[in-house]
Amino acid sequence: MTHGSRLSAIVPPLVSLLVIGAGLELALLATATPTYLMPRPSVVLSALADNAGELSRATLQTALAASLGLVFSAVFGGTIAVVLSMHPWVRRAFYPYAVFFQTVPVVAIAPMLVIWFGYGIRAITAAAFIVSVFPIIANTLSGLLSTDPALCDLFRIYRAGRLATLLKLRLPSSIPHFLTGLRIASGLAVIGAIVGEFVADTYQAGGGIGTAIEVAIKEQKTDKVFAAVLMASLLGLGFFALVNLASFLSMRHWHVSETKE
Amino acid sequence: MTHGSRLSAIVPPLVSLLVIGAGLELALLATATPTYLMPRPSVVLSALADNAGELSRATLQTALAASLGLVFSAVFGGTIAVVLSMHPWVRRAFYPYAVFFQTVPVVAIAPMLVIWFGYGIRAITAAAFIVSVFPIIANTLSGLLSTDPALCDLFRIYRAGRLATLLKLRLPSSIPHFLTGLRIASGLAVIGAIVGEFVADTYQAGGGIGTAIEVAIKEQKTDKVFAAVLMASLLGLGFFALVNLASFLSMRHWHVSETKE
Amino acid sequence: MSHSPPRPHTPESGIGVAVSISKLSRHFGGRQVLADFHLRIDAGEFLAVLGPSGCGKSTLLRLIAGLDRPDAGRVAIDSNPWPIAYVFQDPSLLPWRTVLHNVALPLELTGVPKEQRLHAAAKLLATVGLGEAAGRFPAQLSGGMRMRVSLARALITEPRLLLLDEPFAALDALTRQHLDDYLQGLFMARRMTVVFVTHSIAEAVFLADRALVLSAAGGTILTDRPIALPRPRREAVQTTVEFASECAALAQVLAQGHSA
Amino acid sequence: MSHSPPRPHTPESGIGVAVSISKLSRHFGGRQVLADFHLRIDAGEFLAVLGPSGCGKSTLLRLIAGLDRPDAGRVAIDSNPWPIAYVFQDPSLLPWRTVLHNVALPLELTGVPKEQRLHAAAKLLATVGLGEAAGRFPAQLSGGMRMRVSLARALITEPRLLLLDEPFAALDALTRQHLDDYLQGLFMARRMTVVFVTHSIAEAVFLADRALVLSAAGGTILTDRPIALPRPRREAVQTTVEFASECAALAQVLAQGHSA
Amino acid sequence: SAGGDAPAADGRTPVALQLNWVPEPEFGGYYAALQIGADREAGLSLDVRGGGPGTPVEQMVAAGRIDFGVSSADNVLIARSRGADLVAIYAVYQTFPQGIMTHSGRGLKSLAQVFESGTIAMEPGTPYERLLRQRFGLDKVRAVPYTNNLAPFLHDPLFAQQCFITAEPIAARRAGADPQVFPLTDVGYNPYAGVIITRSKVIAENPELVRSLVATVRRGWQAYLQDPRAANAEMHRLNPTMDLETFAAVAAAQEPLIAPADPSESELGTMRLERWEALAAQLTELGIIDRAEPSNAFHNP
Ligand SMILES: Nc1ncnc2c1ncn2[C@@H]1O[C@H](COP(=O)(O)OP(=O)(O)OP(=O)(O)O)[C@@H](O)[C@H]1O
Ligand SMILES: Nc1ncnc2c1ncn2[C@@H]1O[C@H](COP(=O)(O)OP(=O)(O)OP(=O)(O)O)[C@@H](O)[C@H]1O
Ligand SMILES: [Mg+2]
Ligand SMILES: [Mg+2]
Repeated sequence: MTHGSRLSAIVPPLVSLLVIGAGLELALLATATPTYLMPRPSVVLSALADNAGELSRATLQTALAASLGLVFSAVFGGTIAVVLSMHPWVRRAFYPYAVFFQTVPVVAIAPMLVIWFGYGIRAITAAAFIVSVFPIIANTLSGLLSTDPALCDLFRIYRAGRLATLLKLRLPSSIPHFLTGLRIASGLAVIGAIVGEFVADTYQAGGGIGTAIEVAIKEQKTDKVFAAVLMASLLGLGFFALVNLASFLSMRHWHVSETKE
Repeated sequence: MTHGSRLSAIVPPLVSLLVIGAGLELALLATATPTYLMPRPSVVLSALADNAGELSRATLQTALAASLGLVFSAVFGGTIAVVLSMHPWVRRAFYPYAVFFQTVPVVAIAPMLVIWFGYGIRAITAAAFIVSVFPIIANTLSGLLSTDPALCDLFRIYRAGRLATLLKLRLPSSIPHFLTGLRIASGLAVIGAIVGEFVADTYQAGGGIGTAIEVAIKEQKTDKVFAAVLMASLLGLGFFALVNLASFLSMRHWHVSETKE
Repeated sequence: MSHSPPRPHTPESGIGVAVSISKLSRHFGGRQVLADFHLRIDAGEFLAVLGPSGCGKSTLLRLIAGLDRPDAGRVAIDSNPWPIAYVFQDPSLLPWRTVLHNVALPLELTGVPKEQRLHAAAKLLATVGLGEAAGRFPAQLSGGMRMRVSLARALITEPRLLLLDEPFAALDALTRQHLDDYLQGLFMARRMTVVFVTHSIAEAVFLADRALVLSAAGGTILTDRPIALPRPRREAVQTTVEFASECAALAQVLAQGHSA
Repeated sequence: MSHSPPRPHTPESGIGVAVSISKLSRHFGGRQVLADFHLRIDAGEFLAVLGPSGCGKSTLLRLIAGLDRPDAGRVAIDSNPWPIAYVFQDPSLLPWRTVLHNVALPLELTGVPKEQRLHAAAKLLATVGLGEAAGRFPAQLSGGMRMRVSLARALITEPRLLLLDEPFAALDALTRQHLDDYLQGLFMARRMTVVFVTHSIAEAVFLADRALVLSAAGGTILTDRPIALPRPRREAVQTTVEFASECAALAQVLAQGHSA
Repeated sequence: SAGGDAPAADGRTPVALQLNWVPEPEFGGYYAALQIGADREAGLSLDVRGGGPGTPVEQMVAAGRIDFGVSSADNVLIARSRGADLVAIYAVYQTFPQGIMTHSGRGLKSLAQVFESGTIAMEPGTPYERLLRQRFGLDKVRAVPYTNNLAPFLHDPLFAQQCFITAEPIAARRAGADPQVFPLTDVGYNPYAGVIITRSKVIAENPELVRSLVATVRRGWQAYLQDPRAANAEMHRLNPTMDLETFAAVAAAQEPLIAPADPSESELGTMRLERWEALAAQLTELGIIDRAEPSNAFHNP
């Protein structure tokens, strides 16, 4: 990132937002698409404004569970990847279970979630975790397995223990992969929290984005559904931007993907 | 993979399966956990046997949609990553929309899915695609952006066009990243197809795994829910194994992650 | 190692291009690597560049090749220099291609039919002593072998401007001498323009029409010395007094550049 | 470049370890790189290894270091060789660490306190002429600078067994001479065991107690020749007749090894 | 007609009906109609399409992707207020089949008491959830989503949940619980359910088709009410997850809900304006819709 980059970071997305938004608005107007099928951006925005209080409260609630889930994913996913990286046999024996976690629909294990974790934020966090952990595992693992063999040799020469090799070599060199995993996981944590809310939200005093979506679907308020989805996306984008910032800060000196821009 | 590796590829997962399966069985027996919460592995297996015909038909149906979705994800995700890799501005302008796609719950856009793609396999494939495309984009993009700058210089020296550089340099060097994305996407395509079936399956004479899960949940047949989830996992594992095979075949000569084992 | 006989020597019809560098500046962070650098390289000239480690030789080559942009000044190349070839200081091979396909890459990029380019690559590989390694992947080569693959790749296009960044540093004396001879033969046959970065004074004197010595700091040209020895220079020239005196002269400037 | 004075010279109390290699074989695919290889390196001996590119020098070093497993035979090292140090043919620096922290890495791995190890690293960096580059990242260095960082890193642990794979190939003659001198000083002070792969015959004769020439094929030892020149050898020794005749003898064997 | 249905070979008019769940007793009449050939006799070729939990039936019908689907009266009024042109033409359940199920061990006497302690699982956003929330408040209970799954109910004696009064209590009892059911009609919420919907355009352009379909469906339901066994067997074949015993039990349980609420009403499936008006008033009062013309929302062909 060079000087004056703040502007160039803001302008392109704004321009594309305006162009795509306006294009969509016109297209939907031209085809006279009814709001109950797909609301125009302007309608979604006014729904967003009308429900600003409710939706921002919902977003905060979902944000909490999603970010907790994401943190757990980062920590446990990273740890699991480290364990899996230790030996091909460990990988063959246990990697398949990670796939199991990835392919299980949250509704199928909803009772277990709520009975083990209780209704509310804990179960929702667990859902966010389950949905978002696999990309962290897969990416970190592939990073750990791609460590430059010459550098591994160096550490072997100095009889670096497993832990030292891990901390000072394998983990740093898998940072780019880990961050890509985190980028994917950040959106998945949001969707995981939303799906978790579908099955475990305590909504007596409002609820999260998931509940807001459910309610809006039941009330057939498509504009509000999209407004809630938009909030979810903004949340995902927020996480995404944080990961990009972490990526820039941790790799600006040494990794092509950050030094080239 | 060395000679005799076939055995060593099979033994560890089998051993871990037996150990974990037996452990789970005993633990659930010991705690007298009711089947409606979590059925014992033996109960799940017998449910699997009892419903073998129905579940295998359901699995085939889901497999078709999931694999189509996965192929679309690979093709379009790869293409989108290529487009995004072209310039930081393109990335800033359009990467956020990929995040939008990732964070939108399938139920929220169910009407659009069904109305645009029709009921059945097309809408389900679309759901599998939407859910699984982001990891491909994120990983391939990070691979494309990590191309060795020395090799880029080489191609610049020879005035290689954008296309040639893409085909002969950037894409090959991002294969490991793409495959990691595909590994993540393979499980997500399965879950995407399942969620797609929740909203768009045409249940005529049996549906996909998603419908089987929903129906079994409603009928309080937890053992069958888990049997169906198991089939989904096996499907995910099948895709996963295919990706691993592709990874081995394409990188066995030159990439550490495949040459080391 | 076989020396395939290059085309007959016709100096006036050389393929080389002239390069004029004027007021060139390049800095990294606070370090001024090149400042107000002037240099003219004639068409069909063989220029050797010497200088202490880190003085800016590679930077200069990258600027000439257009791989790096100067902060000020410019590099002008008379007429179309294409194809340029560049042997980087690191071999930079595509790890997923065999040696043969790595060497054939430049021809592949210019659309030469497969059979033809693989044939050319195989011939060049034999020339650099790697005929048997054609089917191996870069990871299966020794350091010196990789450098030779990189050299073969550079030579496959018959470049008009050839930039070489210590191409023989990783090679033993004999292999090096063979390749020096081969390069000289090629040069005499084609009269391309060559910029040759080396740390070996003897090699510079053996090969070049002119040798440049850069200073450690600021990329100043300490000396710009024509090497008047007649071509073809045979291995034996290295034992002559003229050769020794050229070497001594350059060594002296280098020593002085080091302390600068 | 400053030469920090090494500890006083006590040859009998050297820290070097003896290495015995017997019946060592290593092949890659169908290529037998080393076959039934025998070699004994005495404690505190400086062994130079010469040989054509691709003959198996790096492979031998890796086997001695235990980084590669032989197909047959063994490498026995008397007493605990630790710390070993190895300068790889490629610099192999950690890209996310500054030069200073790269050099300090071996001490970090052995638990030396931060201040102490950074101090030692800074001193060594100054010795290899990179005092000013301490805060840079590897990607910001020239090729020769990277090799010097790698050398500094190897020397920071006071190794008992020092394996060097063409450490000075990317350096200009003067820097090279300075480092040769420094290495000799270090060797005389510590009497570690050194295995030094080089392509420079002169460098081998200048530094080594004994020089080995390997053949192009099969890793046979063509000659195993003690270099009897007295230490300390000064730069001037290179102009003596004894030096020249040692060089000539090795050159001749090398030439013969090439055709083998 | 939507769905791209080609006329059947024997000249019958193809017509598709989109369900919102897989074959179950709540759809028994449609399968019975097929079995007795009621569609054939009416000149139709009926295609009954199973659905899933998220099937967007209202939107599909409104958008013209399909002409007929299964919904409920409250959804019709809501959809109409959002601009969708939906009209109900037949109502299977004359009495609203949903309620709140609790454990009878709690000794609760009324719906009001359900909302005084424990946990209540409902689908948030449904009209009756709104109604109960407005009537009783959710401040003393924990409100959680209903996910079709009985496990939390079985696990927690203080758990209450919404239910199809024909289905879940049977399953709960079979799982060893002793459920107690408060029908939502207790609080005066009684919209038509199992309602067949179409667009007014279809009615205007093809009144004969609508009439034939309603006749077919009515004959099917009559047959199913008389003897559900054959249709149950067929549905069990299609949906083996539900066993025959359950089919029979649910069919029996739903019978009184399907029978005309008003004895003066002779025919199955007929709807009355007062009921629609009452519903419209309720929904408007709840703030779910802001306007309604209930007379346009249904059509008895
Ligand atoms: N990308 C970069 N960022 C910062 N500094 C750089 C960069 N590239 C080169 N430098 C600095 O520029 C100077 C010249 O580097 P260059 O690679 O041109 O040296 P060189 O003469 O080729 O040395 P060597 O003989 O060791 O290869 C060095 O001090 C180096 O640290
Ligand atoms: N991993 C490997 N796989 C296959 N072949 C290999 C491998 N490593 C080395 N070789 C082969 O072994 C031979 C010896 O390699 P080595 O690196 O030891 O040579 P060297 O003497 O160090 O050469 P140089 O002076 O060029 O560095 C070469 O022919 C090389 O191709
Ligand atoms: Mg350089
Ligand atoms: Mg080597």
